Amino acid sequence: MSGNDYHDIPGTFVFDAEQSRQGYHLNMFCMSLRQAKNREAFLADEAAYLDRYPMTAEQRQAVLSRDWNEMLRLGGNIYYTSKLAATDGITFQDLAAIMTGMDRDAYREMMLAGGRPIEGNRTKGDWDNG
Amino acid sequence: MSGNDYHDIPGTFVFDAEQSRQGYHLNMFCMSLRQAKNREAFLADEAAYLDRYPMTAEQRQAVLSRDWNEMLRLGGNIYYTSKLAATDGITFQDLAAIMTGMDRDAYREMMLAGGRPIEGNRTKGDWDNG
Amino acid sequence: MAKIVGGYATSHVPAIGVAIDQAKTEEPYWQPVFAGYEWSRKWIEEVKPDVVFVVYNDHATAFSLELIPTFALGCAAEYAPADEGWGARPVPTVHGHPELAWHIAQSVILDEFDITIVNDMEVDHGLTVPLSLAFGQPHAWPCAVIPLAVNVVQYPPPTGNRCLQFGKAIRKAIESFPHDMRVVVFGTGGMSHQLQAQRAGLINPEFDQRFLDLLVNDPDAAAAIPHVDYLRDAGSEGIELVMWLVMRGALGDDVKELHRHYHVPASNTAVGHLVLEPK
Amino acid sequence: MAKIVGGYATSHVPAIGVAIDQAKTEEPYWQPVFAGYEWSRKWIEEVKPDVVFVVYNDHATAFSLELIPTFALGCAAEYAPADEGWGARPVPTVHGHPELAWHIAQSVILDEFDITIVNDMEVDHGLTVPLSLAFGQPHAWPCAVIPLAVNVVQYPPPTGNRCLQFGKAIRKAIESFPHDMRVVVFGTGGMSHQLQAQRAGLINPEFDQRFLDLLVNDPDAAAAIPHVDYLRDAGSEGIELVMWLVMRGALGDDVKELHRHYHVPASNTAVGHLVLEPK
Ligand SMILES: [Fe+3]
Ligand SMILES: [Fe+3]
Repeated sequence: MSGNDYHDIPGTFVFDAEQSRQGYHLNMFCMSLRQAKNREAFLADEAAYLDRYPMTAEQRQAVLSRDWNEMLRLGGNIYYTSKLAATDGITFQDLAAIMTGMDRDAYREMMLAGGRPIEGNRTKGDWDNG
Repeated sequence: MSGNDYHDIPGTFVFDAEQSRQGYHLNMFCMSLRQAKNREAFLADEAAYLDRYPMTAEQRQAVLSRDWNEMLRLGGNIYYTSKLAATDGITFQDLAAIMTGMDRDAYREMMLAGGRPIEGNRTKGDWDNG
Repeated sequence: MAKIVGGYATSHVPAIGVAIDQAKTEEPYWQPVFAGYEWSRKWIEEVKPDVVFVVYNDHATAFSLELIPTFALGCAAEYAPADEGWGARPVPTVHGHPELAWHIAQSVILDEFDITIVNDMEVDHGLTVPLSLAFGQPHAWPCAVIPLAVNVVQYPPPTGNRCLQFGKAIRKAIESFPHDMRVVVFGTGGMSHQLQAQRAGLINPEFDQRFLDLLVNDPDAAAAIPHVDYLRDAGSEGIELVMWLVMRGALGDDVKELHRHYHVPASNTAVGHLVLEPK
Repeated sequence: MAKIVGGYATSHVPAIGVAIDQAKTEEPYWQPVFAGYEWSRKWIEEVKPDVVFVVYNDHATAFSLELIPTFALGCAAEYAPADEGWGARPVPTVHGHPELAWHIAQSVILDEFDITIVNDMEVDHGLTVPLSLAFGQPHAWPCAVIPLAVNVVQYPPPTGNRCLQFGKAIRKAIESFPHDMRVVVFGTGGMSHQLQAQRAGLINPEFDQRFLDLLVNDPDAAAAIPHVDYLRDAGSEGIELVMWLVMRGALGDDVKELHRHYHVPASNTAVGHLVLEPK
């Protein structure tokens, strides 16, 4: 383990103050999808629906293209973005698979075999060397 | 001073858990009067407006008859009931006067003269003996 | 007087709720998950709590970025199961215990815990999945429920130590309630899992088993685990485990471990489950 | 680094706001109230804070019985003045300082204060009346404002000691913010007053002056005053004074009293005002 800096964890966005401030409107858009009528309105006209939320052009594009990791990078939080996934009919497990770049069955197999091990996945250095 | 029991303070309702639970709907009715459109709707038909809030018959009657101390006894809190007073155009000072049973000018004079003294107003015993 | 008669820790994976709601519990994938809860189903049926005090977290359901309470204590008469985006779970309305909940609220605030009192709140899988695991699929939940929602979504959650100390204050509050009542305290969430980004799927059984051991036998050591260790070693969502420390604090200094279950995976998550009894 | 350059305590009586908004400050009733703020108007103009951190309470405005945070820290970019039933005050929108506020939030949570983070909130007279007293009637407030709303409406408020300790944690947080910045901390509410029921109009100058003395010179003694003493001796709404202890804690161990003002009455209330400087 290398010190106490969570920025050194690979493949992970810690939802801290900086991420939260940046992602506020993106996440509040996702939050609105808790309501069935909003899910319908969004699916009927995504661009018009997104106009209600003053997110950045980058965030908006990440939503429209369902670039899940990019949404997280831009301040999205998984419990919010998962509401967009739910709107698309994507489960938590399939969403996780997409974000790792694995196909759905391979991810499921990995989980059945015990999941992604901690060895080799602790620090960014592990990934750079791996 | 007699111990640490706030129930011994005369002429005072401490807004504790018991009062808060009892007064929930009464206070939430008052809270709704923060919005101008609700103040208008209430004044236009008080009985119909009160039907929206499942308060007790006693609480409802206290509201309709503007029995301010009774509202407090039944779980109202002054920061909530003052919104009903505002709806009636009554200021905080005049509301206080009404609750003490003094007329408006006498109360104002008392305040100008330094307010109600603490001596003789500390305990219920003070009032019983006074 | 009210009495804490047991502690019940469990993961609260949403897919477990789906498996129960869709009658998949006997499928090969799910059977080993649920097998570990059979013992505790019987246990809680015998213990017959009047109230369960459930420490859980809201997952951007009742609370959003508009308002993020570190500790939100439910004092309401009832709580509706929420639609989290997939429709509401078909489970009974949760009935609260306002009298005990308010008693706890007053006690812990005077003990210098800065809680938020909540009287209007929907509850998500974080609370309802543990109820389903403990009580199955009744028409009505067999006891009252006091929800305590802990922020673990917005960094930073409360420290492990703060959670443990809060549990102790909750114990003091419950044990000073002047009515006979049996209370079981639930700690939920975890164990190791990461739901997000390129490292999703992380599972760390060594961390989890060590956490279980420390939680039972050396809670101060468990409480000293810094946030970064959870995030790194148990996955970004593994930090939910701090909530188990609230439960542990409520059980008193020494406990007896009555039951342990550990299984990988349920969806993206390592499932852990403990039943404890105060000594 | 950010630095706390002063402490400013004041009552926040709504009628003071009305007097300012309706240009009555020179009337005989109001003149002696406002005379005591002339010195501090100049002081704060010279001190030129970049940020004022305002400890106040919400009076059933942004929060209701649905949700009662003990400590709610505003991390938003702006806050609209609220309609409390008489229409909104004609004062400028309050601009926040999200970066510093979030920094404080993270710091105090890790220091084991269980705050609620708020990003969407209207502010009532509890916050805007002190701003008017300090800054008059500008077209825009001259600095950023970080609101800290403390529950003093629902019993029990946080203890005096908790407020003092919280102030110390806020000091540590502000002083660890890595940008040069001058901060004045406001404590608001009080002094003795009772707005409700048959005892309304209670005023206790001896209690108030003793509180001012202790606050300046022996904050631990001020922090030890139990709730019942405030309720009984300073009136049921006099318990707002616990908020002054948060300000006092933020100023450090020793302070210099630069200014004191005390006047009875403003409407139902004893008006108190202090300006402090860290030593
Ligand atoms: Fe969870
Ligand atoms: Fe006030």
